[in-house]
Amino acid sequence: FAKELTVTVWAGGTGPNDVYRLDAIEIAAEQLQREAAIKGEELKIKVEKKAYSGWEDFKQAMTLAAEAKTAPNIVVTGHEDIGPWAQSGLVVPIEDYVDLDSWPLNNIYENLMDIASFSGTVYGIPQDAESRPMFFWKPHMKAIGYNDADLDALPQKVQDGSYTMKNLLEDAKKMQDKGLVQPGYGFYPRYTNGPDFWQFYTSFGGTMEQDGKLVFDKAAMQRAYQFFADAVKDGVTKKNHIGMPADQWWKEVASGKAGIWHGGTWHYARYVNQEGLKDFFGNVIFTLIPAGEGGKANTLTHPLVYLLTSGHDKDDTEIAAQLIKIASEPRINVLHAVKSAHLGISKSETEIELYSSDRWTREATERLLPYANAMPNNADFGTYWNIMWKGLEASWTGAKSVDAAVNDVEGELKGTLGDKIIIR
Amino acid sequence: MRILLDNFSKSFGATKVIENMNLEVAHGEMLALLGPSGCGKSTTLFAICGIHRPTGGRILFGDRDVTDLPSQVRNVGVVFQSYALYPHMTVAENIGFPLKVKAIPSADIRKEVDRIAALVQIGNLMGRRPSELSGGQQQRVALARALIRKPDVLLLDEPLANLDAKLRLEMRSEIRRIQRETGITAILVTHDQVEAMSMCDRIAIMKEGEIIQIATPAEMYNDPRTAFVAGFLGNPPITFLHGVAAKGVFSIPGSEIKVPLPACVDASDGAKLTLGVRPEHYNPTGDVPVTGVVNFAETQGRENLYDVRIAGGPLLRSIQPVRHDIKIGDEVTWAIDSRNVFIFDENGRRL
Amino acid sequence: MRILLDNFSKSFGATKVIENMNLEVAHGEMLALLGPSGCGKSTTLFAICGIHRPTGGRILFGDRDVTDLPSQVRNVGVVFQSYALYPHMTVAENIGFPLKVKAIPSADIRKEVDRIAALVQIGNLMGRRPSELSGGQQQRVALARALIRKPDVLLLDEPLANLDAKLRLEMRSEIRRIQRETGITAILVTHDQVEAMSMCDRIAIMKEGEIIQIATPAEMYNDPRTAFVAGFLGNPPITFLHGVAAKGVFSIPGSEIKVPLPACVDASDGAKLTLGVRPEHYNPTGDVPVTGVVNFAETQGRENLYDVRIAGGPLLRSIQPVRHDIKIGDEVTWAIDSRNVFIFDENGRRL
Amino acid sequence: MRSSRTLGLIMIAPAAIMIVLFFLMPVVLTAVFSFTNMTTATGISGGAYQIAPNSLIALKDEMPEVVQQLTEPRYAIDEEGIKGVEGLALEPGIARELREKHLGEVFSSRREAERMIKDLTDRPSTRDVKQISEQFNRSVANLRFSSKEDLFASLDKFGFKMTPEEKEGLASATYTGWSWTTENFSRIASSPDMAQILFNTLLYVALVLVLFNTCYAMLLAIWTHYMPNVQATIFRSVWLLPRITPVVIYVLMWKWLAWDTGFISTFMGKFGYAPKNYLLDNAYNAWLFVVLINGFIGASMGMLVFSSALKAIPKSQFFASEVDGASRWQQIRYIILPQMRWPILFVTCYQTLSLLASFNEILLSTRGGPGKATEVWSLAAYHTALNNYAGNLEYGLGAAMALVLVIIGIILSLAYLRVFNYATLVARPLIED
Amino acid sequence: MAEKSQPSANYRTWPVILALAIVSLPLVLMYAYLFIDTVTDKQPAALMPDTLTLRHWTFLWQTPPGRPNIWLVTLNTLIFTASTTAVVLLVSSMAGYVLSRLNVPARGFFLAGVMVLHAFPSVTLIIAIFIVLQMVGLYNSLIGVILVKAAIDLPLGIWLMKGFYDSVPWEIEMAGVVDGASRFRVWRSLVLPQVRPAIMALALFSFLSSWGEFILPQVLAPGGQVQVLSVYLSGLIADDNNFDFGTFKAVGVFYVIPVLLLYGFFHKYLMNIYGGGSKG
Ligand SMILES: Nc1ncnc2c1ncn2[C@@H]1O[C@H](COP(=O)(O)OP(=O)(O)OP(=O)(O)O)[C@@H](O)[C@H]1O
Ligand SMILES: Nc1ncnc2c1ncn2[C@@H]1O[C@H](COP(=O)(O)OP(=O)(O)OP(=O)(O)O)[C@@H](O)[C@H]1O
Ligand SMILES: [Mg+2]
Ligand SMILES: [Mg+2]
Repeated sequence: FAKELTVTVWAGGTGPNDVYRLDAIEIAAEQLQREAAIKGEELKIKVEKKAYSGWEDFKQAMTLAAEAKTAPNIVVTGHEDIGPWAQSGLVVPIEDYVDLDSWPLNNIYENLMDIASFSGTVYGIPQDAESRPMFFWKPHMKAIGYNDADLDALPQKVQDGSYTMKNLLEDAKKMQDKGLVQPGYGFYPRYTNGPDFWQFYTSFGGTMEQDGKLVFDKAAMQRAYQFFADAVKDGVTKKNHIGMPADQWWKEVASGKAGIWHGGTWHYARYVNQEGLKDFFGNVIFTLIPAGEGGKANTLTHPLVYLLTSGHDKDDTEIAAQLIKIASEPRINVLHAVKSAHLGISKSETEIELYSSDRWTREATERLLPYANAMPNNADFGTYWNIMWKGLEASWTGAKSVDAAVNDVEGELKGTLGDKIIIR
Repeated sequence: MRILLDNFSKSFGATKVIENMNLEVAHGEMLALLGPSGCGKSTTLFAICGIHRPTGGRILFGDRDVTDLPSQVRNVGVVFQSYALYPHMTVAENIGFPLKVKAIPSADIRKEVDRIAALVQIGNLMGRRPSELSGGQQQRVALARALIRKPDVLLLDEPLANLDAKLRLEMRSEIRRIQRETGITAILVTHDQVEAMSMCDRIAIMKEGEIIQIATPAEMYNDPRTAFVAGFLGNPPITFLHGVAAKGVFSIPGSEIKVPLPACVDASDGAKLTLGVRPEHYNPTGDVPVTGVVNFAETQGRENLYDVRIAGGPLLRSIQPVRHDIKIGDEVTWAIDSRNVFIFDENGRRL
Repeated sequence: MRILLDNFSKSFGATKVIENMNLEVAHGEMLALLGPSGCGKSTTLFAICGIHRPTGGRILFGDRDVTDLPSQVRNVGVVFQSYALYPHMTVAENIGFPLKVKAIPSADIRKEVDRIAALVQIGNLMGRRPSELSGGQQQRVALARALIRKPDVLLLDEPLANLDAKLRLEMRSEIRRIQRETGITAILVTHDQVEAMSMCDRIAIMKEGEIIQIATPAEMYNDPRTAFVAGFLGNPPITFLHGVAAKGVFSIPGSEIKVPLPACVDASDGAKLTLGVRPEHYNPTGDVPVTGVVNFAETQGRENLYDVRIAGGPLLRSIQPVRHDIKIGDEVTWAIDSRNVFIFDENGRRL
Repeated sequence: MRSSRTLGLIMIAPAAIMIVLFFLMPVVLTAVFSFTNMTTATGISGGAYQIAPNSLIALKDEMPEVVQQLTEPRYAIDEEGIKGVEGLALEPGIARELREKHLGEVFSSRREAERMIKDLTDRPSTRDVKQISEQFNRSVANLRFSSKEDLFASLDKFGFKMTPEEKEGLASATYTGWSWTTENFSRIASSPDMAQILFNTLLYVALVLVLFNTCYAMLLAIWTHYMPNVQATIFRSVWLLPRITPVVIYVLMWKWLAWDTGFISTFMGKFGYAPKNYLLDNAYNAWLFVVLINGFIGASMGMLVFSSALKAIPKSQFFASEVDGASRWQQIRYIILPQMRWPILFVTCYQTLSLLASFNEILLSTRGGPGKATEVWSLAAYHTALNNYAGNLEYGLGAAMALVLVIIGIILSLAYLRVFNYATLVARPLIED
Repeated sequence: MAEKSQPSANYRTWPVILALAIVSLPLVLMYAYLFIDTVTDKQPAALMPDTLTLRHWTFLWQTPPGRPNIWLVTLNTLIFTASTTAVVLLVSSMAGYVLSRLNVPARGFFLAGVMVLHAFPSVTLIIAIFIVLQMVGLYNSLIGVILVKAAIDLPLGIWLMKGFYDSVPWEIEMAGVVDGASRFRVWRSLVLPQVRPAIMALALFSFLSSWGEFILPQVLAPGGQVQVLSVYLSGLIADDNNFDFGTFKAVGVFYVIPVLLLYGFFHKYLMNIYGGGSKG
């Protein structure tokens, strides 16, 4: 018995800090070959890796390749893709190939496993976890009157709902008025489309899905849009913020040019490694996304998942599944978690010293993960998302009034999704 | 190889260019096709060489019907009006091309090209491109290319139109010599009557797709069948006087000109006639004196040309050896040579 | 308006085309510029009308130095060799263009255009585009356009090269008449000596950027200064015999030809000479009989042309009224008219 | 039949094949797609029938029990299943133990059934566990059937009593593939965004075409025409640079010029202006740059065509007009421009169509932003069908949008063919062989 | 085409040169800095560079992790471009000839069709093109992209070639036929050499357009093995983790140099783009 095969792995949104997404599969292949050798089988696995730095191109390539039956064996993508891809049969359930009761899969956080499922079937294995905090530049906060104790208490205040979005805008304005930051730099949000913006919808009381059906909460969305429109109106956020060059954004938030911003747990790695913010904890404080009117503090986790694609030989897919399983072992997964400042996927992982000795991963896990939401795995969520973003962009840039934007979104949702979405 | 056009017709779409033309060119003969622009000369040649299909009738080479054969197999040499040399090939390649497409070994081609190039005296130009040749040299390359495949039929479409006087004269004799030596049947299309007359055995004069007259050059000049032919041949051109017949005499009302009609001409009194007088037949030595005023004079080197306006308006042209005694405005009395005038009826038919 | 070229030179980059040319054309005169292709005729015209700047010397119109004035203000009418009609304009617009750019009211333009068009007899074509005209008509449009601005100077660059014999004759007299009537100073460039001789007051013959001789047409024909001039004028061309002088007699070694040299010719014994004999001076009526074999004969309508190869190789050409008694291969004894031969020295200078 | 005809057919065949493959078939397919609701979730190649809880939500009210049964996994250890296990040629002990200890047990999820199997004495491998559990599956939950017939057959096999109508209802509810619809067009017709995008497209095409592709290109051609050779070559080359530079770099250079950290910002910074993203500062700026970026490329094509057409005007006409007294402006007005009719028409036609279909430069520079200010039709089609952040590729809608462009293009080019006086373009062959 | 127009010396040219120089300034600036920035470092808010460096060029000898080797990509690009050009030349020079000269059925229809084809925004038909490619098994292969790119360039190519063939004198072909050559032979040995300028112009056009092509390879051949420079560069730019304008520009310069060289050698042919044109 001898088998030789090439396993292809593609990952979206993957930069130099995230190489272990792909490398983990390579490590797993090494391990699996050894296991096979012991069983007296000759197994040779070649792993071909491809990292896409962005998402659009990755999803385009993956979708078309899968349609052409030339998809990679394994893809690493956002969990929200499970819905549509499962429905169109581009991916196959991983539960058909692995024993979910065995270690390490049985050690993965239950809610993460849920996020990797669609319609009751487990399609993928979580590759990482993260969450998306609000960041505050400590020196500026101090300059507008917070003392150290206040700052230490801030995460709790946010969690309690006593520090809200409204306070946030006020603080941003104060920083600007005091000349600590330039106009438009008080609140410095993400500069492109991203899952982050659903957090604001949630903050203002929105719900994304209920009983398997998408939900559009008009009032909550209106408030969320209004928040950004107000930020622009107050001058604490730039009207033309969306689409700015990435490098500039990173440089600015890591150097105190911006007062308050939101990002992801993995930003830590870039701030510290590439952008040279050596004393992170001395300069930055992070919290949940504060509550807005009608909602509560929250954060969003957007785990990436390993998925198996269809169109391959069953045996090959099984080996690919094995590789995913091995790659999910805490010792291997922790490499990614710590290097890229993501969060672990299993309880045991937090006990590995590499992880537990890292202040960032530890604090972030404690402070954020319990309150993390996720986007629903729903085949139509992408449509909803695109429409929601379009409305946000329009009201942000002033192309439409907030009310008009919300109404247009409602109209388009009705037109596109019909009764697949509950509008209220 | 005899060429026979048998009831040949050609139209382009709705435009009828040639209708039921019959023409026979004898083996080894050189025929000139002469006629005004647009009369269908080139069309006839194109049909003979197979580029155009006749819309009616047959074309025979010898006894073989070639009407439906493609050009490639007709073995015709053509010198196009514009030479149509291949600009990207050297002279040698141009000349050798008809042999090359027959897949003849290149050594043989080279020998044959050298032979034919010597014949047209361009042996020293073999490596040049057409653009590096003077007009006369290009002309000879085209000729060599037409001759190298030993064509049965040689078609020349206004081959000398672009040359200056001296070169033209040289080429004229060159072509005639080669055609004679090789015994090819040839058709020459031209709009220059001197060329036609000097080079060809016979001349065919065309008008609007019809052949008006076929004859030897001298016959054509001296015995034109219609006023059109008479007017077409001759340089300077013939002058026409319009008048009436009266008792065997041609006269122009309002002028004193009276030219006796030759006996052979049978014209009823009062019939409208046209008298054609060639410039060389109106001069001091003629027999019917006519007085007029010189209204134009021009030196042409060895000869002078005069336009004489006679009383009553008509104009006579005279060409004479150079003389210096006549100026514009002088009144002259020269005479028409009445034996050499042509008489045409109202419709231009010669009487 | 007198035209004066004073030490005029023109080079294109490194190519010297004209060097130190001096030329004066008198007011109201029509001068022909004649010369082989590439000798610099067009270049001279282009400098006169201001399209090219001279690289040296001056150009004067009357007494005004125009050397550095742009074309637009020189008031020159030019008929370009290629007509240079504006293809997108009608005949009327073409003719009216020089007035239009002067912002003359369009009613006036129309009147003037009609007048000049009638003059060149194209009044019925005013609405056509150049592409819908025959060559002769285009030619006349170009002429009308050159004339309409009442130019001081008229420059004609090979204006008749593309016309057929009949049209050519008509246009020749037309141009001359207009030039005479309006008293314009004109320069005619041509490669056709009949045209030059018949139209112009004087002829200038050029060779490689230099003027070789300026004279009236008759003078030029009868008294050429060099062999080049003699060879250039005359159709059919003059024939040259190469021989030596011996005791006042021209003889060709190896042949029996002996032509007495005119008294005025001073040639030492043994000097190499060239004898020029025009075809009309070798015929049955001359005084120095020469026997030879006819090796080429051609009918040109009213005249026949013969090439006679004389013993020892040289060739004499003869043109005579039509006769039917001579065939190729016949031996003939015709005579050279020794009073009308030209004698040239080794360098082609006339003696 | 005749030689040139056969030869013609052979010689045109490659072009014809490529055109059929890569133009005609795609157009036909696009037309077909535009009448479907195809998206990533439905797939392109056709769907399957999958009994998943999600897909049955809609049917819940109609036939509650059936849905209940259908979506409830049922793993029953029965004789039939054990026979199946015996047929798998595994350790014989497995089937024996199953029969002895577990016959008659029913599990409500696969995972539970598999846990039981894993506890057998002859512990099977994961792979075998999966095989064994399959033998006992007595429900259709979460199964995928490639055809309706398969679906119905399984329903029958598992003993579901359903009327044909119910079956059909079930089939259409569980179908995962695309279906026919005209909704794409009504969406295009009714969406205010689409109207905006259409307006953007027209504005974009008109601005670039008029300002650069024709007017400025003509200006360039004429200017360089009147220059000495060396200078003319230099300027022509400079203006050709945008075209010969690969678009990715070309746009990168504009970004370098216009970004916050770019040249303009730095330069203006010297005069005390705060750096900003000039490219995306506001819609007007974005438009300015989009027009400039495309215009600078577009100008070169016009320049080439006009310059070579200008070169083809015989020199003598310039001479003649100068002699006739025309000033330079009069020369341009009366001699050059009237004779440029055909080139201008050609460039206009060719470039309108090119511009309608082009979006590379916009995609790489503004991505249609800020907001959707510079989104043009073809870019929107691309975003819709192929390239968006959420990965939700709406092939059907995208195809409908592409089809709209195709139709506009066809109408325009037919109009242009009329203007070109099409008949004069196909001359009869002069060799009649 | 005896004389081609060339302005006479009758007008002053410097005002025009000055005006054009001013308008051209942004372009000159952009390209100048494109080169300067690749070999220098400068302070963030400075216009003038202060140090020379080669560090932006390290991509030539160091393959960054997760990216294909630049030389491999360059080779791919070369193959892609050269093949596309070859296909375009071959196919459109044949089809153009047929449309201009040969007597085939539905010739006019085909010609009109080609014009209309240009109206098809092929990039937006890309999904369908993808299906077709998948059907013929050429998805994610260089050959597939080559064929599609060539097909897209065909309408222009055919029109251009047709225009040029139209201007070849019929006499040359007639002479060839009379000399006994077949029509194919006539095309190959007599007509093709006459349209060499057109072929050069088309080749250059096609080469330039393929060299810069971005969307097609990006969508139709996303695999790492067939990546081309445009995709490589845009991937580099999109990667916000390694943002370095200097390196982008260096890759850009590396990318643009071949076309500049090519242009330098052949630019005079581009001026022939309107050789025969569609009509006077
Ligand atoms: N392809 C064509 N389609 C329609 N009419 C044509 C075509 N070719 C020639 N003709 C017409 O046929 C007539 C004869 O043309 P042809 O070329 O034979 O004239 P030609 O006697 O050679 O004249 P020229 O002396 O000007 O060369 C002309 O009136 C011409 O307009
Ligand atoms: N722009 C130029 N650059 C270089 N040489 C030139 C240029 N124009 C003309 N020449 C050369 O100058 C010489 C004279 O040219 P020109 O056109 O004046 O001749 P031409 O006497 O008019 O001849 P033709 O009778 O052929 O018209 C020729 O040898 C020609 O090659
Ligand atoms: Mg003809
Ligand atoms: Mg000249």
